[in-house]
Amino acid sequence: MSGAELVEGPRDYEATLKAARARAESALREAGISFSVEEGKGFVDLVVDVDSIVKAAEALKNAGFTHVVSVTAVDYPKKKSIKVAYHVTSYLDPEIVGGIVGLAVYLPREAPEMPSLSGVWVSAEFMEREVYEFFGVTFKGHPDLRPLLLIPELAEKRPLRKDFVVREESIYEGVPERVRRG
Amino acid sequence: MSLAEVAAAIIGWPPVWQVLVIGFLGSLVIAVLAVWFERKAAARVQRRLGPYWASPRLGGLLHLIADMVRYAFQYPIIPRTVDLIPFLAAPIAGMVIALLPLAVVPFTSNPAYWPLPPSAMEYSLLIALAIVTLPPIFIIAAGWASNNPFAVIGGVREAFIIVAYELIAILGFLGAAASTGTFNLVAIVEAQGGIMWLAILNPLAFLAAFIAIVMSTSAFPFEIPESEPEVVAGPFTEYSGLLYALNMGGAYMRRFALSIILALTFLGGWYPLVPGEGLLMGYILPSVVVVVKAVIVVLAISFLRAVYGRYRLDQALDLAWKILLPMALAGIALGLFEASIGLT
Amino acid sequence: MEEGKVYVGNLDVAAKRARDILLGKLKLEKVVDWANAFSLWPVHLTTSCCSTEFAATFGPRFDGEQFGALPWVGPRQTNLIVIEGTVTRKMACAVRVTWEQMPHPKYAIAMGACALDGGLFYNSYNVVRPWEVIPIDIYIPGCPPRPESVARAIVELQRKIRGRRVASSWIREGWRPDRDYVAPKEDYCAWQKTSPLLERV
Amino acid sequence: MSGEVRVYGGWRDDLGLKVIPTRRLARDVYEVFIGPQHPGSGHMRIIIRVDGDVIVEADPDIGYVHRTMEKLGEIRGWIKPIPLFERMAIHDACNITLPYVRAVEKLMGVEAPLRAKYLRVLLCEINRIAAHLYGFAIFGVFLGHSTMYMWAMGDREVFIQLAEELTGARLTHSYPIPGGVRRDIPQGFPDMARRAVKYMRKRLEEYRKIFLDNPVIRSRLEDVGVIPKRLAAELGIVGPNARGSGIQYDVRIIEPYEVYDELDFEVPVYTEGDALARTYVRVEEIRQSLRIIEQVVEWLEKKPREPIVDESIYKKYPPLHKKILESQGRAKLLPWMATMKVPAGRAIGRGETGRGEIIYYVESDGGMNPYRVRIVTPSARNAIAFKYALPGHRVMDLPAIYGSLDYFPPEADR
Amino acid sequence: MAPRIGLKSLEKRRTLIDGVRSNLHVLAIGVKYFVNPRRMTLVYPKEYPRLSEGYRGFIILEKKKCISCAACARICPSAAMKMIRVMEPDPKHPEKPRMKQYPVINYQRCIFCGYCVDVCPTEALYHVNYHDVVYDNLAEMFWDLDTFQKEPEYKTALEGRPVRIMVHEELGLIKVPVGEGG
Repeated sequence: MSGAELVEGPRDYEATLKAARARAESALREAGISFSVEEGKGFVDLVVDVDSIVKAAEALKNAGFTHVVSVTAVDYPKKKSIKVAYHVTSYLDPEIVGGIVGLAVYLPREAPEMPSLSGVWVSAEFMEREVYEFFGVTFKGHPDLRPLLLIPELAEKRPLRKDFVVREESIYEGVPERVRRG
Repeated sequence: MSLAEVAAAIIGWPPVWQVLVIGFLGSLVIAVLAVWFERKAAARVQRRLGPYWASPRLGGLLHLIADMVRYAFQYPIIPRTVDLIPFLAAPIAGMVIALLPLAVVPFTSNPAYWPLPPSAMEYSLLIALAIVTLPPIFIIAAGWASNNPFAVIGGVREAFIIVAYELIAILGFLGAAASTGTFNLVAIVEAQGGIMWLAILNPLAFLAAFIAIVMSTSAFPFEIPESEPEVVAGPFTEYSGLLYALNMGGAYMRRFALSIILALTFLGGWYPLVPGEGLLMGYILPSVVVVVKAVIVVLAISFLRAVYGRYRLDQALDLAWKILLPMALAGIALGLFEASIGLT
Repeated sequence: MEEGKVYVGNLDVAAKRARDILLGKLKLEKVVDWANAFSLWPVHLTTSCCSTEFAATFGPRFDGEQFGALPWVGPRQTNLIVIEGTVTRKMACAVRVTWEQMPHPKYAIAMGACALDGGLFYNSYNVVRPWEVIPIDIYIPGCPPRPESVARAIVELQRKIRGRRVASSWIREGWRPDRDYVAPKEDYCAWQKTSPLLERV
Repeated sequence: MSGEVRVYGGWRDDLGLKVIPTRRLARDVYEVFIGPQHPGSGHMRIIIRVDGDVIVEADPDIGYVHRTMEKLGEIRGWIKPIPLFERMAIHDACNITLPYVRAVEKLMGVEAPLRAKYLRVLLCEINRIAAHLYGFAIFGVFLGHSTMYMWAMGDREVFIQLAEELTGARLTHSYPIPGGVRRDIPQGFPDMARRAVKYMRKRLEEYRKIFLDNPVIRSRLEDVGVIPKRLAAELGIVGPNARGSGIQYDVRIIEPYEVYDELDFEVPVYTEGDALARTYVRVEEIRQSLRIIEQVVEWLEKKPREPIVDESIYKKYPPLHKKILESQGRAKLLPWMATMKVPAGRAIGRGETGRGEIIYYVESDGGMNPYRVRIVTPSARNAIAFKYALPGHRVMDLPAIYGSLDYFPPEADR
Repeated sequence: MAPRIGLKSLEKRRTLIDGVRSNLHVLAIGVKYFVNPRRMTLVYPKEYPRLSEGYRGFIILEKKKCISCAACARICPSAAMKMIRVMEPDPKHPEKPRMKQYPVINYQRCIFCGYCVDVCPTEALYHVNYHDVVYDNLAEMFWDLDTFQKEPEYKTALEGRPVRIMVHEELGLIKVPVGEGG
């Protein structure tokens, strides 16, 4: 991984993303992991099985994806699942630098559990703690799984799940009597 | 002898006069002035106004009085976890002892107004330096008695700093003794005789002594024991109200006392004024000259706040041992050399 | 004896007597109020992002120090809290503890919409209203308020202290006559006592 | 204190992390809670364990300013989250909101007109300078250098003044909207901007003399908090912190957004990785931002005025709105924007804020609200650096490292 | 004309002479400003800044222009703008009062984003260009309909004189006094 002559001028992100996607797909194929692809604008998600995610992560790491930019979890109550996507990219490989590839799994909504990837990517540590407190996903093997941002009582309510409802006030609500009289 | 005469005699006795009037009252005024100058000078360098609205004509000087009154009337909180006696005693003792050096320094060459008998005057520099090293003990005690992590760390830092600056201060002042060949402060002042200030003749020793004063009163860039970003207010974190004001004032009083010694040893003492006979010419005016010189030193130290940051503890120690100590030693050597060729 | 304090001898009685003499006989009330008004030292408590404008208030262009306000480090030496924006559930404990650590007479300014009624975060699950945590003297609208607004708040607070004799009557009575003491409805620090955050592996 | 303390110091030797070797201790370790009400902590708490004067373990305890941005973003429609997300870092407002707007634009399929793009870049760079100056100010006070604090705060006002003239608010501009911006430059703005640029260039020289070359400050920063390149890449730290460690990464180059690929500027990269290098990156970035402002202002002055919102919005404007846009340069909003729907899809929008790369993951199910907005702010990604950069340093290095990382808790906690 | 990466490195560790010189630089620049402070302070409230016309200060309603569309309340991000219904005489049928709704504003929440002003189809809302008004009780910050039509009392203007802030090449920001009514 030579660094010095890395980036010169402005780059074409579409090309970078294409290269990153090709790199990630071939790495997963070489490791013998089956995956499906979900497209997005500006990134791509590779969905794998929860059993093979550690192997897949190691394959991606060896392919040059150095760090996690986001552990993105999305709650789908209709599908009864929570999607956890590790969006990874590289700082050091000139070909794929900045290209965002997601390594995603779907977990059941009841008692979601998956192995922690912070052993593979150190940068995932705090983000996994975040997903743990907001969605209740338990990461097995995480070195320090505690709530990061919330106080424990709130973390127990899993605030970012869709069944934790925060309501907006309507445009007539909350006017004190003095003002309402006009 | 009537009671009034006895009282006048006691007050008029130079050690009492010097500690109580020049020392306590004078340094109280000077502490207020120095804090005000520190804030105003920093404000000037920082392109702003500084304290203003309490007394626009006086440049906000009354804000300092307001601060003192507010401290005096604020409810003093004494946490249950502190060690009570040292917690209360440390700031008071620290302040009193900070002023004690003034009981032994002469403000005039007229023997009638010396605080010590002429035989003891021979060692006045040594005695003053010996007392000067005491007050930091009480800062450490204050920190330790507070029983607060930040206070303890602050106290330990103070302890480290003492080790560094004490030697340099003493060696720096000894540079003056080496130049003049005496420990008698009067003789040292007389040897400078007007224009030949030791600060010019022996700049190495002067610089070492000056920086040691800066270090010992934890002024910038050596404000390490009270370094806010890590240890809040350092040893004084738990102090509130009047006790905190005493602590703050104590540092300025120590700076003032040390500056007087510096003014005597390096800045020509009461010269250009030649003390004559009588109370006014023989004592009061010379001491005013010395105090003015000391105030200038205090203000110069205050000014450093505006331009410097803080050294790290180990860097300050590094500087002290690796640069200032050799410099102070070189100052002594220079002094001996100057004395040998008869320059002083 | 009040929790958390230790008195030497009957310091309490002595203090009361001194108070009576100084404020009662010598009529130092005006001086005390004046001193409090021109020596409002805000404690360093950055609850949220209004701290950027608070910092600008004490920057050279608006220079809060011209009113005698000097941002200071520890709560023990200060007498003003400026709630700089949102107070979250996690921070509420720190706000309350800081307030209690300050010696009275002490004052509070709530800065910004978040500190008044939550502002943008009015329906957030993690936000508390600061006036439920500590008693507030002056409210500044805005998100964030301009530095002039903070300066205006300091000026108004000075007038309030001098006009209504807040400081001297507080010192004489031992509590604040013109305002009810706000005791928080819930214990904002409860989570710390049971928190796994403090349990180390 | 009992039990064995985990020592973070040495266990990442493979990443090239150089630390003072620490003993494994059962006792004699002092636990200090720094924050949240602490002059050196800002709005967070760092729990450090100290062996003598050396930090053996640091545990950043963040979340004191967690204001549930991600949840509120899910219930407020598409345009209201712009002021909401702005509150993460109000002194860097345009940089923070622009990537969200761009993600929404990607989903909606609209694009801002060229003039609006230049205006966005203009405000972004003004904000970047203001954010860096704010960082300097805080850094100065951390190192006990109050003059640096005051100077940087004062000079920041110059750029806040510019932003205020442009947008009508000191900090919270809420400037970009999907498909354009809200205001055009007022009369006389280009000259004002040029004067500010000239002024700032001179001031940077004085900063160098009093702060960067100040022997006290220099000795506090040199070889302190070294994050080697390899470690920086592993931790995924961003912005000037990464570029101070030799990572050649800037979103403005990796994924040039708006008009950054047409402007002439340099992205400074230092290889030392210590606190001083990170500081120098910021100084250089201020210089480059000044260059960008000059170029953008020249372009805006030369080119004739055109609508600053997308065609699809502009053609729905009633005559009154068009008149206001022409006479006052103020782009009105349309009532349907409060309740607009955005086609289903997922997009990532990102941009380079003053502190580094910010990423918005926006998912729409075709409704009136975003289905999910995931925000990864630069400070949130830099938070982990505390854990690795602090151990092995002295307690007095804590503010130096904290300040050099330019960490802003409200941004990290969202 | 393109952005590019510029690799740089720091100057080397200084010698003793450099140390002395930079110390002198520091002191010199300190003394320079001490002698000639070049203050930028606004002596508030003796002087107060006259903000530009476009400044987004307090929001005021011109009731005549209001068409009761509620767009302002709907777009308000912090739900500070509320609608109230009032009975008022109908100009067409003076005998029959009609029900009409008007916005009121809650300055406990208002964030001064100006969305309401920008969304108003008839320009019935406008900003005043000042902001430094404070309150000592919460209730009066919820403006009723009458207060909403009056500009708030601007105490500062009674106490001081306005200055205009200009950007200056040498001094950064300068204050230029504004003439009466200017």
